[in-house]
Amino acid sequence: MLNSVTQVLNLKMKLSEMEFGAEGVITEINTEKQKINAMGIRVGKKLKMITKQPIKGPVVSTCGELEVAMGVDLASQVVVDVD
Amino acid sequence: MSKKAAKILLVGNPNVGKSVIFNRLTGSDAVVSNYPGTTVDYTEGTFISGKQEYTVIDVPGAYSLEARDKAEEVAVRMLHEHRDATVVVVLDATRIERGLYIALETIEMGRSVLIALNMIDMAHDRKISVDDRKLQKLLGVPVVPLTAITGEGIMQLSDMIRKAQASDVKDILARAEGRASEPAQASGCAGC
Amino acid sequence: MQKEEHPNRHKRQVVQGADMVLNEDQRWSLVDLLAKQTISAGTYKQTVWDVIGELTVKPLTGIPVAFAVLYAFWSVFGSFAGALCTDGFFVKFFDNHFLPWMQAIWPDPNSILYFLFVGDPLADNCFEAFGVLTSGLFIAIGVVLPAVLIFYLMMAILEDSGYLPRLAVLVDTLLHKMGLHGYAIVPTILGLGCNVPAITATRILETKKQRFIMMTLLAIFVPCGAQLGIMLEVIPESVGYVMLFLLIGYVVFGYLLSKIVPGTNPEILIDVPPYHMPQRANITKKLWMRTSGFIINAVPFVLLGVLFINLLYIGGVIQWLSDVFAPVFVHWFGVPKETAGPLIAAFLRKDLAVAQLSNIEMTQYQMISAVVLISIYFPCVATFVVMLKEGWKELLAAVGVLFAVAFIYGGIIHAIGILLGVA
Amino acid sequence: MNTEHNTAQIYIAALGLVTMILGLVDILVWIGFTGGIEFGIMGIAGDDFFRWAWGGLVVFLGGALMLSGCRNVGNIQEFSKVLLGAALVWTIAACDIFAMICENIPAGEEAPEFLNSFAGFVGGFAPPYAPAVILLPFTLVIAYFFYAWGFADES
Amino acid sequence: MRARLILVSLLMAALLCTTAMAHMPGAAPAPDVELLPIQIYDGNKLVEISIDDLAAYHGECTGQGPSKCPCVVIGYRAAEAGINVLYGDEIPERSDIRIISAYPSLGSLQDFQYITGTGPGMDCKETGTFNLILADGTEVTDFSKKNIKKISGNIGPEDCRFTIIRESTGESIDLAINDDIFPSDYFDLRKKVKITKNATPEESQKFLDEYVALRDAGLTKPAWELFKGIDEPPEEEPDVFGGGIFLSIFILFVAAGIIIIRRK
Repeated sequence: MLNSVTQVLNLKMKLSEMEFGAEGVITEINTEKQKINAMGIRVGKKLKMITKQPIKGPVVSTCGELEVAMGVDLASQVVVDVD
Repeated sequence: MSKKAAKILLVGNPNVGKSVIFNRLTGSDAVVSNYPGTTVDYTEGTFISGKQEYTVIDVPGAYSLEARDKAEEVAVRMLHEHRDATVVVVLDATRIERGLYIALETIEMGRSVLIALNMIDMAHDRKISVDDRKLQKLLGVPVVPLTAITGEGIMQLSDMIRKAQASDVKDILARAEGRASEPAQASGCAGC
Repeated sequence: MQKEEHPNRHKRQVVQGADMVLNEDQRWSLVDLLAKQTISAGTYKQTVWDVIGELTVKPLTGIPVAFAVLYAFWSVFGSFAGALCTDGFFVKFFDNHFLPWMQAIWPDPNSILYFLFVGDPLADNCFEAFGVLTSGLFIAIGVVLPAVLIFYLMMAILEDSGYLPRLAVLVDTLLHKMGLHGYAIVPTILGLGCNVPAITATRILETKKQRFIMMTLLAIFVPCGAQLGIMLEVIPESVGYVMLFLLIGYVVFGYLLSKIVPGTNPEILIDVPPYHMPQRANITKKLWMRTSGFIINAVPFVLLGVLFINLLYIGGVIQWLSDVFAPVFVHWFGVPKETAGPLIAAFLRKDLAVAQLSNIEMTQYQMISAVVLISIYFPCVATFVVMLKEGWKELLAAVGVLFAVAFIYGGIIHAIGILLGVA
Repeated sequence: MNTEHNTAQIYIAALGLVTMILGLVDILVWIGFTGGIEFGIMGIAGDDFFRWAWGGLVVFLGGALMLSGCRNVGNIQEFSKVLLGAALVWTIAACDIFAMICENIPAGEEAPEFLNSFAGFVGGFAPPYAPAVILLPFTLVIAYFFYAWGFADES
Repeated sequence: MRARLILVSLLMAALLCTTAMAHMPGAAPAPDVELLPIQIYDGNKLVEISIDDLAAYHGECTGQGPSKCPCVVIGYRAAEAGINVLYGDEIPERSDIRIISAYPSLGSLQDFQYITGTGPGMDCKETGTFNLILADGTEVTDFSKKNIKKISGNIGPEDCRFTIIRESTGESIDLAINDDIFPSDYFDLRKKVKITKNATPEESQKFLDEYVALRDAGLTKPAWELFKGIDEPPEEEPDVFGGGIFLSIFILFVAAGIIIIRRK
C-alpha cells in the first residue's frame, strides 16, 4: 500500500528510509551539506539507493556514475523526492 | 643546463589514478615522507622533460580544499607552501563533475594549472565522451586527455606542463554562460 | 598544531581568503554549466562487473564474499609466510647454519656480552637461544618479515582492486558501534600479522579518538603473528577458546571505550570506486615502500626489545616482579603460582612466555585464562615503541586502559571459570 | 528460453547443489562426525578449524549463490550471482593449490638441504585433493558460459 | 600403501628399543629398546615371541638366568626379518616355518628351537623344523652345550648364515650377517676368552666391549643394516605420476586462461 501512495503523492523521504533500489531526485540536504556535496551528492541530482547494511548500518547509493556509502545518520539528512 | 628544478603538485580526488601518473612520470627514486606534525604521508620523485628537471609531489587525495580531514588539510597547506609550483589537477573522466569542483578551487587560487583528464578508456567503455578541446577553451587552462594505466598521453602531459597557466574564474563563468568575452587562446565564437 | 575541535574556523579563512571568488553554490552551478557543455553520456548497458560490484556490497551476497576474502588472506599468509618462508627456509637457516656459526665465532661463551648477544650457549635452536643477534634477528627477519611482506602485498591488492571500501562498508555496522569506522578493518587484519605495521596503519582513521581506541584494542586484543604461531604449536586444542575470549573482549571493550573516550566519532562517508585490475607497478612500489619502512623503523626495536629483556633478566628484575605479583595472579586470576614468572616475562616476549607456560601443568581452563592474560597483557616492545612514536600522551593513556582491562577481564574470565565450576 | 540456457540452468543447479553438499560435508567432518574421509581422489582431513570449517562454509555459501542465481541464467543479475558463487569456490581452490606449492618447495624438516627434490615437489601434488579443487574444473564451465553468452564484451 | 608405511615405521621404532641383561658378567645393560615380537599361530592360538621370552628360554637351557647375549639377539633378528619378508602382514603357522642355521652358537640355535617349537621341554600343538647344517654340510643333531662349544671353536663371521623357509609355498630367504657387524678380532678374542680361556685382562676387557657393542648393534640397527639379503624398504617415494597429471592439467588451464585474457 505504501508504494502506491508514494507513486501518487511523490512523497519526500529520507534516504535512510528509502526502499531497496528506490530512485528519486535529491531535494534538500540539511546538515554537513558541504561534506556530502563534495562527494558528488547534490541537490537536484538523480539518486538510486542500492542497499542498507542491517542494524542501522551505512547506506550505499549511486548518483550518476558515483557510488557513495554514508552512515545512517548522515543519510537521514538527505531528503529525496521518490518517483 | 636545466633551470632550478621546477615543482609540480599532483592534486585531485582519491582513486583517480594520481599515483599511477606519478609512477609513470617519476623513476624508482620516489620516496615516501611524512608531512611534519601530522600522520599523513606523501610521495615525492623527480623526472626530466626536455632540458627541464621537475620534482613531483603526489599530494594526498582531496575532494575539496574545504579540508574535511587530515589528508585534505595537508593538501591545502602544501598548496600554500609551494606557491610557485605548477598544479596538475587530475580528473577522472567518468566522474568529471566531482573533479571539476576542486579544479575550479585551484584555479580560483590563481595558480598556474594544467588539467590531466585520466581514465579516458574507462569513460569510453561507459559511453561517456568528454570534449576536452571545449573544456580547454572554457577553462582557459590546458587539458590533456590520457590513460595512465596504459601510459597513453603521459608524453603529452610532460610536454604540456610548460604551457600550464593561470586563469580568471570570472572569465570562465562568462564563457560558460555564453557572454562571449574573448577566449584565452583560439578565437572561434563562444556559446554556439 | 592547532586543536582538533574547531578546525573549520581556521581553515575557512585560508580557503575563503582574498583569492576565493565564488561561494560553494555558485561554484557547483558553474561546474554543472561546464559539465553540461562538455560531457555527453550515451546509453550504458550495465556490465557484469558493475552488478558484481553491487552484489559485493549488498549484505546478503557481500558477507559470503567477505568471508572468502578473509579466508584467502589468512590462507595465503599461512602458506607463504608459514610453510614456505619461516618453516621451510628461515628455521633451517637460522638453526643449522646461523646459530652454530654465531656460537663459534663469539669469543668466550660465559661472558655477559655473549649472554646478551648470542644468548644461552647450550641452545640448539634460535628460539631458545634468546640472544639479541640470535632469536632477536630470527624473530624479526625469520618470522615477522615474511608475515608483514605478504600482508602488505595482499592489502595493496585489496586497495588497488577497489574491494577495500566495500569490505569497510560491510564491517562498518559492528565497528561503528565500537567507536571506529569501517576502515578500522585494515589495522585489525594487519595486526594479526604483526602489531607494528598495524599501529602505523591506524593513520587511516580520521579523528584522534578513533586512532586511540584502535591502538588500544590492537595492543590488547589482537595477538601478533609470532604469538599465534606459538599458540598453534604449543596448545592447539585451546586456541579456539582463547581467540573467542579475545574477540568478545575486542567488541565489548571497544564499545565501552567508545562511550568513555572523549572526541568525535564521525560516521563513514566514503566513495565506493568501481573495480579495476590492480596495477603491477603500483603494487610493487607500494609494497617496496611500506616493507622498507617497516624494516627501517620496526626491526631495530625488536632487537632493542630482546636486549632490554636480557638486561632485566640479568638484573633479576623479572624474578623480583614475579614474587611481588604472585598473590595477585593466584587469587584474582586463578592461575598457579609458577605462571607468575612467564606472565611477567610476557611483558616483553609474548611468544616465549606461551612456550614457557606450556610445561607448567594446570587445568585446561587455567591454561586458557593464562594465555588470554598473556595476550591481553602488554604488547611486545616493538609495538610499545611504535606507539610511543605516535604520541606519548596517547601511550600513557593506553597503558592505563590496558592495566585496567587486563585486571578486569582477567577477573571476569576467572569468575566465569568459577561459575562453570571449571577454574 | 533456448535449449542451451535450459541445459546450462540444470547443470548450474546440480553443480550448486553438489557444492553446497560438499561444503557441508567439510564442516561436518570437522565437527567430528567421522574422522578424515577419503573417497577416490577426494580427501577431507577435517582436522583444522580454519581449512575445513571456515573453508567449508565458504564453499557452502558459493554453492548457495550458484543455486540462487541459476533460475533465469540469461539475465545479468542472476548470472552474476552464479559467477560470484563460482568465484568463491575458485578462491578456496586457488588457496589450496598455493598451499600445495608452498609446502612442496622446501625439503622436509629434517632434510639438511633447503629445496625439495624435483620428484618430491611433483609428488606433493598427488591426490587426495580437497573438494574445492575437484569442483574447480566443473566450475570453469561457468567461465565458459560467461564468455560464450557475451556477458564479457561491453558492446 | 599407507598401511605398509605405518608397519615399517613401527618396526623401525620397535627395533630401537629392547631391554636386555647379558649374562656376560660386567656387561653394561642393553639400551632400553623394545622390539616388535614375532607372531605365529600354534594350532589356532596366537603366540607372541618377544626377545625377552627367548632370553629367558636361553637362560633356562644354560641354567644361568635370562640373558640377551649377541647370539640370542642375532638369532631373533634373523628369524623376525625372515618371517617378515616371507609372510609380510600375514601371521605364519608354526608348522609352516623351517629354519636352517649354519651358525653353531647356543643362543641362536635355542632361539630357533623355541620359535619352531622343537626345543627340549616345549609342548606345542604343532612344530616347525630346525636344522643346524655347518658350512661344510655336516648336520649337527647333538645340541648339548659341550658339543656346540667343541664345534664352535674356530667359527667366523662367514658362518653366521641362516635360511628361513616357508614350507607351504617353498619360498625361502638366505640371510648372512653384514661384514661390518662383527669386529674383525671378535672371534679370536672369543676363542681366547671362552674356549682356551688364556686371554689377557686387556683382551677380555676388549672382548667385553665388543660383546656389548655387538649386542647393542643387533638390537638397534634396522634389519637391512644387519643382514645381507634384506633390502631397505623404499621410503614412500612420492607419487610422481599422480602429481604430474595434476600439475600438467593445472599449467594447461592457467596458460589457456592467460591466452584468452591476452586476446580479449
